[in-house]
Formats: sequence, C-alpha cells, structure tokens
Amino acid sequence: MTVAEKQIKKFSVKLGWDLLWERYGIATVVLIAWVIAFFFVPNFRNPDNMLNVIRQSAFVGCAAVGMTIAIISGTFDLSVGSTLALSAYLGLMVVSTTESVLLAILVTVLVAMLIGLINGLLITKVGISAFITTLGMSFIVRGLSYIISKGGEPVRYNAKAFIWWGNGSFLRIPIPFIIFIICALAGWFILKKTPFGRYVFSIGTNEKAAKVAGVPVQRTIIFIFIIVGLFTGISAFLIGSRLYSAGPGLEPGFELSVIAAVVLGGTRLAGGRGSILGTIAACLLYATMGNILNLLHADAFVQRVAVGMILLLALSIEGIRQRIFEHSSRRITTLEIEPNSNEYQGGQA
Amino acid sequence: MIDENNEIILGVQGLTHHFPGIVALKNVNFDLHKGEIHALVGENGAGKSTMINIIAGVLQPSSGRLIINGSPTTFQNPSDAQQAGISVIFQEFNLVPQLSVAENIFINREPTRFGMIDWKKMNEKASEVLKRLKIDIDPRLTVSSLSIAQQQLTEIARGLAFNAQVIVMDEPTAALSEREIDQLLSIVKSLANEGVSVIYVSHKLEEVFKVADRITVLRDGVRIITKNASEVSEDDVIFAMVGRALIHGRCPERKLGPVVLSVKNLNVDNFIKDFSMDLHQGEVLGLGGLMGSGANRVIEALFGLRDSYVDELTLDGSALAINNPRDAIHSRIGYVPNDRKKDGLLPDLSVKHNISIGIIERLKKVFWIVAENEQEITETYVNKLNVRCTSINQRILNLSGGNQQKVILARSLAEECNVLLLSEPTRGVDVGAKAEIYSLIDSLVDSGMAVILQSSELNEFIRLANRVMIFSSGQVKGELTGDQITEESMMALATRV
Amino acid sequence: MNQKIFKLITALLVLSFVLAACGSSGEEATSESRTIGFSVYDMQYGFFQDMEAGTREGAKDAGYDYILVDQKSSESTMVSATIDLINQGIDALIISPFKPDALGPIVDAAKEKGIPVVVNDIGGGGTDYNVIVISNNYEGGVMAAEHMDELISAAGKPKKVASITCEASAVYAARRNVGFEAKIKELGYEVVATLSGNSQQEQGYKVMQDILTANPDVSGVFSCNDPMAVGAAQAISDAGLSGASDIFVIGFNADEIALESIKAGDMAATVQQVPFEMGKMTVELATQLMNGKTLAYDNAELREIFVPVNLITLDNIPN
Amino acid sequence: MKKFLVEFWKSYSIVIVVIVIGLVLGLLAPRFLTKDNLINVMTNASLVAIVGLGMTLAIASGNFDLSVGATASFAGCISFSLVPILGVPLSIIAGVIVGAVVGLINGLIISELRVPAFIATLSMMTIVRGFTLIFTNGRDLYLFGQTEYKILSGQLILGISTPIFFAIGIALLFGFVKKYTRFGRHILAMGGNLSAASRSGVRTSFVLWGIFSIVGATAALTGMIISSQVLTANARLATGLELSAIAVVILGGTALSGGQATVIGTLLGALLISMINNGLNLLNVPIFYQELTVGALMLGALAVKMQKGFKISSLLRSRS
Repeated sequence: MTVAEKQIKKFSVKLGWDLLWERYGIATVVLIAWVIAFFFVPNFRNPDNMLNVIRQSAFVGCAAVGMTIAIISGTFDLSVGSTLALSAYLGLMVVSTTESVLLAILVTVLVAMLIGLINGLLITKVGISAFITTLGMSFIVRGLSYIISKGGEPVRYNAKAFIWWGNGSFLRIPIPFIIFIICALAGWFILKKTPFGRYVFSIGTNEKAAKVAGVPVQRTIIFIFIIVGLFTGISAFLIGSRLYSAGPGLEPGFELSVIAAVVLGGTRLAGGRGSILGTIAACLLYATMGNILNLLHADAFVQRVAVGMILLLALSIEGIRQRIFEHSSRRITTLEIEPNSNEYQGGQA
Repeated sequence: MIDENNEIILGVQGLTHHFPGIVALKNVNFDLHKGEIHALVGENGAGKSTMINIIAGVLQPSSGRLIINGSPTTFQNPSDAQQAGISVIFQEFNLVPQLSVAENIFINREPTRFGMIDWKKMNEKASEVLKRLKIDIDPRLTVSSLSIAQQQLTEIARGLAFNAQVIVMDEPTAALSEREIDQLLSIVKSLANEGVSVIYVSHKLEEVFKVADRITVLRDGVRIITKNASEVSEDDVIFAMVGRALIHGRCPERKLGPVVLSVKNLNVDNFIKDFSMDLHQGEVLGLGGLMGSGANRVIEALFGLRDSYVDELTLDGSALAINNPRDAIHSRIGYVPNDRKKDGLLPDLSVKHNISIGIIERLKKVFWIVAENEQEITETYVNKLNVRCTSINQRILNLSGGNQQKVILARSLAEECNVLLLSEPTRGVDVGAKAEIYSLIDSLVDSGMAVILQSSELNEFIRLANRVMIFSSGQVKGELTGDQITEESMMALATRV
Repeated sequence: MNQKIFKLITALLVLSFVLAACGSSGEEATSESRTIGFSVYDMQYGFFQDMEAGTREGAKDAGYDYILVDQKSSESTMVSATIDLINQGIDALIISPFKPDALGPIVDAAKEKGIPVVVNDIGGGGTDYNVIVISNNYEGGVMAAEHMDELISAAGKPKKVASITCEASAVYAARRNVGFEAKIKELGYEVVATLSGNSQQEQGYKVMQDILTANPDVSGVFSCNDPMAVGAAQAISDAGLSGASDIFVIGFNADEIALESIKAGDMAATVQQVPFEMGKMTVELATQLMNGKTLAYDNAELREIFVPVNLITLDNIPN
Repeated sequence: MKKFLVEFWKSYSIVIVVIVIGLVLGLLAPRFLTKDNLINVMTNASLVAIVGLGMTLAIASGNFDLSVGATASFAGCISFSLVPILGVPLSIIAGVIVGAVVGLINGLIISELRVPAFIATLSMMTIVRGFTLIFTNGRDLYLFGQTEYKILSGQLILGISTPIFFAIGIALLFGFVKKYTRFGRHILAMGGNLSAASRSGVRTSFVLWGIFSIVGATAALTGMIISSQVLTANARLATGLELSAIAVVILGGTALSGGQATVIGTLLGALLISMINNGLNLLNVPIFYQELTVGALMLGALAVKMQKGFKISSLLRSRS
C-alpha cells in the first residue's frame, strides 16, 4: 500500500463518523430519550403509555417509509397529505356502505397508488418537476375530496372488525406498530435487496450517470411514486381505523410532518443517502417528544417552539460537527473531500 | 529562459497540509520567478490540487507559509488571493451556466459605475480578453449555450482577464483540441514574456515540455525534483512521478475477426450525416477529430443517448434498435463516458454497487439480489482491473481518479459486453493508471472484444487504434490504418474543412 | 469526536427538557385528590382560551388537580394527546373535540378505565359519552337571521344577504350558516353568496370585498365566526360604508375583537356563546358523574344539556 | 428597454393566460371588469406578490423559505404591539426590521449550521408561530379606530391602493437589483453553480444572509398590510402564505432549480391567482373549486411550457 492509500483508508475511517451519525444518530437519541423519560418523566413508564407512543409513531411512519424511498431518489411528494385524506375518506365510504374491511383496504390503497401513478406520469412523461407536480396535485386532490364529499362532512364507522386495525393489539403490541414495522421491513428490503432499490439510490446520487449506466430512470420514478402511494394508503387506512372516521379535511400538514420525519431520520434531502432505520427512529422520536411534552404538561404554545427547536437541533448536529472538525484542523472546504460542495444549498426539488 | 536574478514573486516555504487522516502536502518548498512558467506535475493525489487550492486561498495550510513579493501572507479566502494578484483557472468547470460569458469572466469583479454594474463596459472588456485569446465567442451568450470546449476557453479567459501577477492553470487543456491547445500555449508564452508568472499543472508532459521553464514533480505530497526543463527528459520526469519507468509504444498487431457492429447511414442532430462503418472483432477503431467535430456524438448516438436516425444497424448480423442506454447494454454494448463525474460516477454508492448497477437485474433470484453473486462478480473485476480500494464496500468517491475510471470500466466489463465504446478513457487519469488502462484495452481486444475509441489525445490513437476515422464538422474526412496513423496525418484530416 | 457528539446529544436533550419544563404547569398530581383532564380543541382561539379558563377555575374551586392537553386542530393529535391524558390516571375527562367523529377511540379508552367523559360543545360524534354540554349552533344561526331581518326591515333595505362560512372541514361550525340560511330564506330573503373565508380574518376581508363587488345591493352578512365578521366589517368600512348601519354584519362567538368592533360601530351584532361558564359547568357535571349521581339532561336520549346563546348588540354589550 | 421586452416576452405564456382568463371571467361575471373590482384584484395580488418577490430571490439562489407565513404574522403582532409606544410609522419600520431579523436567523441557520433551507425554514415556521403565540398569549391585537395604520392598505392616488405601489416599487427595485448590482448577480450565480460562485470569491454566506433578510422583510411587510386591512394581528394570520408565495413564483416562470428569476413573472403569477380567486368568488363558487383550479393551472401552465421544447429526448432529460 502506498502512503496515499493508507491515508485514504485512515480518512475513510474518520469519514465513517458522519455515516454513523446518519445511520444510528437518531436511533441513539431515541434510546437515550426513552431511558431518561423512563426514569424521570412521571407516567411515562406506564406500559399503556409506552404502547400508545409506539402506536402513535405508526401513523406517520408507514407513509414515511414510502417518502424515504422517494427522498433517497432525489424527488419528494408534497401530495401525500391530500392523498391521505381522499383515500381514507373513500375507504371509510366503502366500509360504511359495504361493511367489507378488505374492500376498504383495497380502495384506500388503490386510490393512493393511482394518485401516485398520476404524479409519476406527470413527472416523467410531461417533464414537470416533482416539487411542482406534487404541490399542484395536492391542491387538486384536496379540492376533489371536498367536491366528492359535498362540503366536508366526515364519514363514521365503528364496527370492531374495522377499528381493530388502528386500535387493536396483538400480544399487547399495537397492530399499527406491527404494520409499521412490516412496512419498514418491506421498505428496507426494497431498498437494499432489490434491483429497484439500487436504482433508487443511483438516481438519487446522480441521475444522469444512472441513466448512462442503464438504469430505467422513468420507470423507476413512476414506481417510486406508486410505492409512495401504497404506503400513504396504508397510513390512510390505519388513521381512518384509528379515528373510526375520516373526512376530506383529515390531517392538514401531514406531508410536512412526513418529510420532516424522513429528513430527521438522516435521509439526505438531495438524495442518494438515507436509511429506513433512521426513519423508524425519527417517527418514534416525534411520537415520544409529543408524549413527553404532554406528560410534563408543557404549555401548548411552548410545545410548538420546542418541537421546532428539537428538529432544528437534531438536523444541525452534523453541520456543527463539521464546523468543530474544521476548526480543529484549520479550515477544510469540501472541495477535495466531498463531491457536492453544495452541502448547504438544500431545498433541491 | 529564466534569469536566476529575477525576483521571486511567489514563494512557498515548508508547506504542510493535513486532511482528516491524510497528509496531503509534506514540507513542500516551491518558488516562482517573475515571468517564469513553472510546471507542476505529479500523479493524481500527489498533492498538486491541494497546493493550488492553498495558493488560491481556498484552503488554509496546516503549517508553512506563502511569501508574496517577499512578504509572508495568509489568504483567508479566494478574494484575498485575487487581491494579491493571483488568478486561478481550475480544472473543473467553474462557470455559472445561466449567466453570460462576460459575467462569468468578471464574476465578483464586475465593473461598476455609480455602484451599478456597467454592462457595456463589462461586455467590451470581455470581448477584448476573448479577442486577445483569439477566442471567437460573443460575450453576451449564456454559458449553457456553449460547447464544452468553448466553456473551457471561457474558463481560461476568466483567469487571464485580469492583470494578474501570477496565473495558476490546473489542467487547462483537458477539453481542448490540439489546435486550441497550441493557441493556448502560445498565449501562455506571450504572457510570460510580458512578465506574468505562470504555474502550469498538467498531466500532458508533451505540453509541459513545450512551455515550461522549470518543472517541479510532486509525489505523495512530497517534492521530488525541481529542474530546468532543458536539463531533464520526459522519461526522467515520468520516473520522478511514478517512481518507475514506463514503456510507450505503438499499437500492437491486432487480429481482426468478423464484423461485429455495422452502421449504415447514421444521422444525428442534423449534424452527423450518413455515417457508416463496420467494426470487426478484435479491432480498436478510433474516432478522432477536433472538439466539436462530431466523433463524440456518434458514440453517444450508438449508445442511445442521442436521438438518431439510422438506415441499418446490425450486431453480429442481426438488426437491432437502440433507443436508450438500456437497449445498448442489453445488446452487450458497453460505454465509458468522457465526463466521469457527470455521466459515470454514482458518488454516494460503493465500489461494488457502482460496478454491479448495469447487471443488477441479471443477479436477481425471483426479485431479490443474490448478494454472493454480486460480491463474487465485483471482486473478480476489482482484482482483474487492479482497482486500488480498501474494500469493495468503500464509497467510490474516496478513490483516486484513475481508480474511479477503472471502476467505470469494470462496470462495462461486468456487463460482458462485446462492443465497448470508450470516450476519452484516460481523461483526468494519471500516468500510471493510464498505462494500466492501455494494457487492459489491449488484453480485452485480444480476447475478442471490439472497441470504438474516441479521444482528443492523438497519441492515444497511435498507441491503441489499428484504424482511425477522422471527423471534421460532422463528416468523416478520411480513414487511416496501421502506420498511416501519425499525428501529422490525423491533424491534416482533422483541420480539413 | 464521539465525545463531542455525545455532548451535543446530551445538550440537545437537556435543552428539550428545559423547554418542556418551562411550559409545565408545575401542578403535580397527588394521590389523595381527584384529577380532572381537559382536552381542548385549540388554544390559539380566544373562544377556547375562555373555555379553558372556566374549566381550570372550576377545577381549582372544587379542589381538583387539573391537566390540560391541546389538540392543536388535528384529529390524530386529539386522539393521541387525549389518550396520553387518560394514561396519566385522571378521574374524569372533559373534552372539546376538534372532530367529534373521531371521539370513538377516546370514549372507548376512557370507558375501559371507567372514566366518565364530558363533552364540551362541538359535538358528540354518536359515541357513548356521559354528557354533552352544547350551545346550539343551528339555533344561534336562526337567532342571527331573526335579528338581521329586524335590522334590514327597519332600514328598509333590499332583502339580500350573504353568508360567510368557516373552512370546509369545520362541519359543526357550518351548522350556524345552515341555521341562518334556512331561517332567512324562510323570512323571504335571497342568499346571494355563500363563500368560505377559511375561518381567517384576512380571508373574511377578501371575501367581503368580492361579495360587495358582485352584489352592491347586499344588505346583511352573517359570518360563521367573529374574526371573519370583523374582517368583513373592515372591508365594508374600507368601501366607505358601515357594517353597523349600511350593511349589517353579524358574527358568532362574541370574541373580544368582535365586541370592540361593535363598540367602534363597525359591526352590528354577534351571537354570544358562554365558553367560560360552559367550562365551569363541565367540571360540575364531572363531579356529579364521579360521585355516581344521575344528571338532569335537556335531551335524555342524546344526553345533551343545552347552553343558551345570546345575541349581543351595542345595547347589551358587556364591558 | 430592449432587454426589458425580451424578459417580458419570455413570460408571454402567462401574459396570454392572464388575458384569456380575465376575458372569460369578464364574460361570466360582468362586474369582474369594473375598475373597483380590478383594483381589489390587484391589491390582493400585491399582498402575495410582495412576499412572492422576496421568494423569487430565494428560489433564484436555489433556496426556499417556508417560514414566511409565520414571519408575516410575527411582524404584524410586534408592529401592532409597538404602535402605542412608537407610533405608527416607527412601528411599521420596526415590523420590517423584525421580519429581516427572522430572515437573517434563517440565513444563519442555513449557512452556519448547514441545515438545508427547506428543513431549516420548516422548523422556523413552527418555532416562529409558537413564539408569536407566546408573545400574544394566543390573543388578538387590534387597533380599531387607529386609522393611521390604514396607510399600509388604504388608497393612495386615483383609488389605487398602497399595496399596489409597494408591489410595483419592490418589483422595480428587485428588477434593478437583479440586473445592476453585484448582490443580484451573485444571487443568480449561487443558484446556478454554488461552488463556482464561492471559488470565484463570492461571499456566499453574506449573500445568503442578505437574501433571507430580504425575504423576511417582504414577508413582514405583507403581514403588516394584512393586519392593516383588518386592523387586527394574531398568531393565526397569514397561514398558508408560504405555499401561495411559492405557487406564485412557480406560475411566474422562475425555475425551481435556481440561477434564473423573473420579477415580472412573479407579479403576473400573483395577478393570475388573485383573478381566479376573485372571479370564482364573484360567481359564488365554493372555495375548494378554487384550490382545484389553482392546482390544475399550475400543472397546466408548466405542462404547456414543457411542450414548447417538445422532443422525445427533452422528455427524457427535462425531469429535474
């Protein structure tokens, strides 16, 4: 080995830290938060409470699995909130008229996948950017769901067979959490073990090169949006079941919570890097944070500030680490080390 | 020639720089006299770029100091360096595609009047600079509408636009044609005669010997030699760079088999008209020409990256249609792109994943990837191509340019292609890796592969190709085989209108 | 380096707890006394702030411990936060639900622990709550229509009115407009526009401008809430008219800004609800339920207790 | 002047859309084309246009600001609460400064903590709203009878309102900044190629702080104009303003990828959305049809734009 190679090796070990943080950072934070909360937050250790926290993490979680895949590929979907509302509403309509839970699941998921397909087609075949397509789509779908519901009256349905999905437990473990974990495993499998997953990473890291390397870029993008639809549909079904009801005004701002959870989980907004484990951890962290703040009887206004601050802090850690690092070894710009000196440009659409 | 008594305009003393875990420069001394052209050569990773970045104010050294006009100086940022009269032409494109040529030339130094940007003056000054460089570009055009070569020239124009004392050029000729290179070298010389000092960084020793007064060789962050150009030979320099001697030569005897790929009347972009060729097994066919001659478009069209119309395209005698890279790969046609960073690398992925991306669908069982197969195949090619990496799970980003290029080559080989399209296969690759790539191509062709090679380095054709077709403005101006392939004959065809 | 990361993580956590602690009410639950939990719709709105104040005071007067959670206008937060509340071992739950349709899981969870549920306003969502205190939205709309008829008839203006609704998802508040429109049509009026102002004051302003353009002869406007009514009144006064004498603006809730607006002569009236009293009342009902008493319902079938709504005009405005 | 026409022509597609939709609405709703209504339309367009112009600069530099709605409401509340102490003119200035400071904080977070703009401003959106709630204690601040504050939204000359002057003034100013100042060119340079800009010595951090301060200031101005219309300020003000602002910029033809900006386009984009909302209100169409129309228009306008360079290969490559 030459000196340069040794240096490269040493460097890659060093560089491991940012990858470590990216992969396990939030998971560690969640663990620490749980340990501290277990001992110091009154009522947290109550099993009902802890089970409620993990149940709560699942509703954003399932959709976040799909969004993780989208963001790794360098796109993202702002229409998941509206899609969630429309598909949950239609699912409730179906189940309350036909009393068939299976049919409700099918309708909920298929509607969401159909919207995903339309997004995918608009992005690839017409060539509008993902940001604009899904933003426009969110307006359209939101409008549609009000029109279909003729003004927004929610549908209610509370048969046991239906509400079990959102409220039931298996061996005390909440069903939504089990489904979330299954979704996460499926997402992990798709990303890590299938050619499709490899394509997702390739497109995210360098779309042009992926195309040159023979990746079917268009087909993959369309599939990504269908998959986002699939997981959003699962979330929609679970939320509908959890609430015994759904209306077209369901969960405003859902898309931003989902994106925030994915990014908090260490997935890079610019694409190419990210992990499902991080997404699981981030969803748990969100649910835990909300729970702890409630258990500590934090003021509602302060809660908002706290949640924003914690999100910001968690996302600053890598930047702060880099800065400390640079300070200690004088100044290093990203020129030779990192491919994209566009690190802080962010907001890629 | 350099006058020893001439004042030292830029001195570097005991320069050391650490990257996290790497010592990129170790106690390097370097000086630059007024009016001198000082070439800085070395393999990739030898520390040239680090040194340039320090001189440009992009990096701050861990220790050591810069001396400008006799007084020690530190640069906190690129502006400081600019103010000290240092102008740097970086290797990578440093242009803003949406802005005009003039703006790119004067970025951050825009002429102003009453605090407002003086567009008229800026355009005038830009035309002056371009005229001085004999570059025929309208300064008001946006950069995105220029060809690669024109962009490179704009980049150079920017470096020369100011009355800098010191100009640093990092691989300025990478995208230029021979003619443009000659033009550039003569400009560099005339600048030196006017008293400007130049640090000239290049892989191309031929150029270095054409212009340089002195040559400094770096290896592994250490200065190996600094000599007057007249006192050393090309081989001495190569020896200093790689620590061993390299063998050059001509293309070995190629045993041609039957026709593999046959193209009749290929039309691309209304520019390439009715291009036809037959490619034999075991052949290296060179497609040459000056920048913008169209050779590159032919390759891209054959790989499905450009819209094209063709009367007949046959592979092993059967007709085929290629509409996108996937079609090409399915037909076992491989491609190594000229712009590695933009079109080749998947920077965040590992070496393994970079190699297997094209064949990943062949490695699956039901719908999942069989990890063992992938591991085995990638390891085979990493060993075969002698890719130097700590592990195949290492991110490709952390490899040197030459090794990255080998990974991209390995990707095509893993696809088990019969026809390989190579576009500038050794651009930005150091001398050692270059020789490895050449001998690799030899062995591939020996084992029955057919290669189409497009390059702007004419030497490469002499070394590799047994047949060359030379393009000029979209048309084949002539075909050369065997001993006919000389720089003079190729140049003559390339410049024919 | 990992030490630094650890320090950062610790700092982050400490900060989050400090922040959380800042906002904590400091009331620690003691095992002897009873605890009342209140889950509020959204503390951003004055109406619910008043309701919360009433509930808090009622709990304090009765010597209960009191825990508050905020649904922040989200149905899934409503469920999760209220279940957080139930899991803290409260003895009675008072809830002012953002979406009554989603009350199901909450009521079920409370019943499982034997906790009585008192719903404060909005709606009961057809669930098995113990009692609902409701100020009649529909009736309030009718009341507004009757008053508007008086004003318009007295001024001899054309029988044309407009109705501004809340956001489409606020289906319970929408009943105010339904009541208003039904009654005013019955009285022989034409409703020239029914438009949404998304509950936002600035939207009320914009929508009113558009209504004025399309129907310059409109003589009255009913708004689903007070912020939009005040916005509409501002638009009318910007057009050089008055919302109290030219085009009669009637709002709903009796928010502070609406009262100020009526005092300033920009707006005709508002339909008052009594959130503070409703809050106090729910605590009393909870006490009775905890003590196992039967309640006196106004509507036994739906376990409803009605709270009257009042019309507030310049004549009877409270100070 | 010639350049001006070129830029104007570049956004011709939206000009045509504006005219066509204007005529259609004029036919459907006869009162649409009255002077008073058109002034209303333009006033409402100006509100979004002012913050949209700030957003145009942010998007041209390759960034976003999702916190503008929160900033608008924060500035409105601060300014209202200062009126009794400082008087109207100074408290308006104070509001703008507060907005700029919030923007500066955004810029600092993005450049110093290296958080992507999308996520940094998303967090700031929650934080600033939370602070506003704490500051106002969730209550309304009102200035009924304080007609002086109406200067921000009232009519100035010939019945034309102040916001219209602001929008046009700021558009002219930004158009000038974009074309004739180093700051403006550096914004575009950053958006086009960040590393090239920084290696050319452009102080990208400073430019970023400048951009976000400006966005904050325009958001604050919008917030105060809205507050001035209804003479009330609270923490719920201007919710969803960020998405309207981004929609206006996109409709106007500024590319999300950065490096390019059209000030006139943003004005026209705002006008278009305002016209549709107004027209549909005049026709008494429920609000959700308005959302649907805006969404469809956004996709439609861009789809048409894509068709201009219609080629198979461009379909392959134009996905951003």
